[in-house]
Amino acid sequence: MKASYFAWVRERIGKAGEEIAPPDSVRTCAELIAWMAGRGEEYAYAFENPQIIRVALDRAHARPDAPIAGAREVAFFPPMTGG
Amino acid sequence: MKASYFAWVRERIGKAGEEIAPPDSVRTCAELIAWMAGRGEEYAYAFENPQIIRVALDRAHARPDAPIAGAREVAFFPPMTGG
Amino acid sequence: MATIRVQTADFDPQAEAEALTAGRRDVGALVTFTGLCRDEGGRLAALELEHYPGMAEAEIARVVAEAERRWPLLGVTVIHRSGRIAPGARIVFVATAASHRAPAFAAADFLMDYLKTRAPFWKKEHGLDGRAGDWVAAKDEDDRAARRWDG
Amino acid sequence: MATIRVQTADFDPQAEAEALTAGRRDVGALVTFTGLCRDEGGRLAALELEHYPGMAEAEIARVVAEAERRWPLLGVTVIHRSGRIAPGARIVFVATAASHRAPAFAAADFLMDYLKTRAPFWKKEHGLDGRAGDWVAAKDEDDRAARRWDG
Repeated sequence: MKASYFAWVRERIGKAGEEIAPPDSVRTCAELIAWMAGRGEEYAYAFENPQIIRVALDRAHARPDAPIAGAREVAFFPPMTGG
Repeated sequence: MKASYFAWVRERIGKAGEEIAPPDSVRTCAELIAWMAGRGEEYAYAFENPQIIRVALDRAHARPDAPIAGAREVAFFPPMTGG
Repeated sequence: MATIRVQTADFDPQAEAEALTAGRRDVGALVTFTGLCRDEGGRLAALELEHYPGMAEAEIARVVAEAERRWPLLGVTVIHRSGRIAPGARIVFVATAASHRAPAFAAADFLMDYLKTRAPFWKKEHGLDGRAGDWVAAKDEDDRAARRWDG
Repeated sequence: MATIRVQTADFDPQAEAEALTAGRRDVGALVTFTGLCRDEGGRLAALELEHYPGMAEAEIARVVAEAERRWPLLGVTVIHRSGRIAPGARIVFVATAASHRAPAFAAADFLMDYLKTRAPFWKKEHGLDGRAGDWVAAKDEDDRAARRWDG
């Protein structure tokens, strides 16, 4: 699936996005964050505070317990500060 | 004192304003309305429903029990419908 | 600081709004309200707005002062037209500038509620049949709206 | 019916507002909100607004649809800029048109609260010292403001 990063999540990881392939055991957004945090030092830094990371699946907000099955695009970002 | 009339109060009385000289026994806005209603047929019509008539003394809203002593200008009008 | 005008002429909302922000870098929120004349389903040819000259400006100034007492505002403009106004035309304009959005929204909402029930203006309807119609009756809902801001 | 745009360019609030009322005689109330870049007491050189293309427009559309479900609106416009924005410049614009003032005010207020907490935009501060500063932290008060509209 396609992963996109925004704001300081993007800056900490050092890239705007990439293809990721989580194993089938990763079922929810919260589990996906935990898996992402284990992908290396920059990911551990970006996801060090998992409860403030927001996730969008196919461009819609998703709760931590939302299943990721079937999503083609996932995005990780901090709480929004627009407006 | 100078009296001014607005909206349908003006139309019922048939003039925009005039000089009035209430007796000293008329002390409050409510008493002034009652006195005005006794000045003739058109006044009785304009003030037939005294509780909906609003009074301003010297261009500021005044309650029914406000004293009229010292006011140079009094205005009578229906509830406002601007905005 | 506040701009208050009662006039028969139309006004330019954008020019009025920009006057509140021009040259400033501390305004974060600008709210405007424009009240327009509806044709009431095609029934109305015009509204005629009568006002009490002198008191109208004074009462609007009192309402604006109350808004400035309640919220930290950086600017306020209130313009109210009088005379004959055609459907689609502007009647009233309120603009509030503040650092943040909450006071700007609250103050504009408050100003409109208070102007409705306190500023000495009266609307008369002129129908398409050419006859001068009735004076618009004050609405209970306007009184209720104004009471939202009590204590 | 709704106009939704995310763009780097500035916009013309008056043209956007008039597009909601042009040729209509049923709009009685037009509320606009303009969010501007503050210089934070002279500290800021600019704000940089990052957004999630595609999702930003989609999420604004969901928020607008929710406003239209809650209030009888005759028109809605939301414009949000992205990129570098200087102090004093416009960032965001919301306009709501309705027959009466209460829904126009409520919907504009609601839209701003929801955009703040749901639309995928992030602000980074650039200081006058030339360094890129911190990402603006989300405010608890914005979450509280958005929760005002719950149930």
